[in-house]
Amino acid sequence: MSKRYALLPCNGLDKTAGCISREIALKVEERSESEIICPVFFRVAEAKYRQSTQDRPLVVIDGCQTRCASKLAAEKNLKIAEKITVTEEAKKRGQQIGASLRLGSNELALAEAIAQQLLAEESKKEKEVKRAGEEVVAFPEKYEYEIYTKDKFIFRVPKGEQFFFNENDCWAYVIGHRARVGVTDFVQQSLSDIMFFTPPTIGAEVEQFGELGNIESGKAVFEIVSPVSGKVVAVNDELVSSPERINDNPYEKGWIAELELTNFENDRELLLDFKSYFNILKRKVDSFHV
Amino acid sequence: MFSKIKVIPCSGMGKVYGLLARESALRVTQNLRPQECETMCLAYLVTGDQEAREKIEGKNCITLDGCPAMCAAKNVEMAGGIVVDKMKMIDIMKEYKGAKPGTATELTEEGWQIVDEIAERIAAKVKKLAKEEE
Amino acid sequence: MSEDTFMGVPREKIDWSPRIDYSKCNYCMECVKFCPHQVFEVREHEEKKLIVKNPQNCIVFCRACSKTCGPDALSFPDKGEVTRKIKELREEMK
Amino acid sequence: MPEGVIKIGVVSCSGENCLGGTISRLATRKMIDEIYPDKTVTICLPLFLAGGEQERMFANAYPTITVDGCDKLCAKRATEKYSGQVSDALDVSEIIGKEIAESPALSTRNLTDEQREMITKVAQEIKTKFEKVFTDYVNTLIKSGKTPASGCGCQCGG
Repeated sequence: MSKRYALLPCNGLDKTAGCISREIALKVEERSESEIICPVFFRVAEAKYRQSTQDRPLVVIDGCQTRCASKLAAEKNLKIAEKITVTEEAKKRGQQIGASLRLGSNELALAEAIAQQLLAEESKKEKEVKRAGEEVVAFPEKYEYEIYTKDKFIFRVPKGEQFFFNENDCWAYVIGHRARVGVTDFVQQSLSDIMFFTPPTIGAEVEQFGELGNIESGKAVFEIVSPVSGKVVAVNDELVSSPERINDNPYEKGWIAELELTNFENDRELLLDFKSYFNILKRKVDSFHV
Repeated sequence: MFSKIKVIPCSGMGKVYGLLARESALRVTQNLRPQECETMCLAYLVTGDQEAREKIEGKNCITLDGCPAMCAAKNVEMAGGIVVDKMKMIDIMKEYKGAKPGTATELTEEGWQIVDEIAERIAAKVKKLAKEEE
Repeated sequence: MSEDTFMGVPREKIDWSPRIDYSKCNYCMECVKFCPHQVFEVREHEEKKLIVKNPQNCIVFCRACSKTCGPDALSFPDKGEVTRKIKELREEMK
Repeated sequence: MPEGVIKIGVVSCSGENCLGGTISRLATRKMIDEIYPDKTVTICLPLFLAGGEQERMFANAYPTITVDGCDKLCAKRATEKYSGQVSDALDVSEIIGKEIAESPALSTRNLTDEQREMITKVAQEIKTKFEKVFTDYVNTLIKSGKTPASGCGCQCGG
């Protein structure tokens, strides 16, 4: 089956990694029915790409951590299906990126490897999504909370034996082999109005304390630290266009992702129950100046 | 008879986004389009006074809200104003990623520049609405 | 205090803080402005104008500053390794 | 409320109608940013209607001082109508004069030195009211047998 992606490379012309992002997009485009979105033209003429971004899964290719392409996608409320950061891919593969803006053989090989990965990936991902759909686990829509307040700020912590927390203020609600994961009120209150949500990739394997995307406000970026290890099987897509749901309630409509657990018995050792986390939260709140 | 379009910002006491809303409103109503629009005090609408309601009932309004609480849009609707456009500063700020506009008390240079740009956008909307009403 | 221990382990025993790659750092100081925990320090008059002054202040598993780094000069230890280390330390303390 | 910390609410009008409002807002901010940052808390007035139960409880949770720019007294009236009794209220037009207060609202970009002085003066008036409300509140707490704030209230343990 031929792939049909909408490819959004950062096309960073002043950095080698940016030049690689463009090279990857070219390679994928040549060998599939994908379409490249020019980030520069996209800014001035959004309509040209509307069809393409609506019909096809969007692959965002960032050169470096500045993540210009991801930011552009978030700004335009586009749903990201897959995200690649060249510097991270290089690190994963143990490859160095040279300083010259003209790509050498190393850089071209890296681009080739990443392009091949993208070309091979879609079918695998489709399978994941299907599998995720088959095993629907119903998470509750409402939880009970214990409340701690400071000034006019209210910090809720959900009660119940199925809730687990880490010291990075993220929670997991576990049903069987599935967990729903999110951030706590402490994160949401300290960030204030959340403006951007970068989701984790569906199908990605995450270690305990690995990254599950990030959220960002005018104040700061927060990396979502997964309390559990597992495979990402669902993402709360609504948050891409309405990240304020995390501010409204980070446990109910503001959940982040769902994981199929791979080693929960092991993960548990380093997790906190409601009572222990509530104590930690109180301490954090008391020493926190808004 | 043509009545001026109301450009109503939220109270914006708590966050910089509110101050951006207020300053943008002042800029449009006092400098850019004073003939076609005017502002109105949201606090007065909140009191529920008959006189305040009369000023706004059935009038075209553009509301400027700082945060997702949408105080201006909600209160103007409750008072009977017609909200033709709800602008949300926090959404606009997504286009200025990483910008440091200042605090609820004071804007930075960058903040003022954003105010000017937002005010231009509002002015364009006011111009269009005023034309339609004529 | 929560600052002194992480997951029940003394914070100073956990090796988690940013590493600066000085061949890439352009001293834009975005990380300094960003981090609220005074992990970094600016040294105006020295060759290395930026150092990791208080590694203990860094929140374990937080890598947020590296996301503000345009030249990608900040890196962190491997999370898996650190997790294993924390587990070991917890064992020892039992 | 965490034990040991007493906060007083200071609520300003929106201040879009006149200069008095501009000054009311800025004096309130001065109180919150500079004069008593650890002992004050504020809320946007329209949240009494646009927000939820949490916001409407404001004047019950904190002894509240309202600050109004003109004699319409929107902040005072709206707070009492939707939230609760206010402990004290201030009308900026009584301090800077009705005529000046009712001149057009200003952008903070165009404030004159003279207007900045008015802000300082109004902030001082709020401060005076604040101190009285604060003391009265502490005394009521003592009378009702509750322990009021101990130490400096800055959570340093002092």
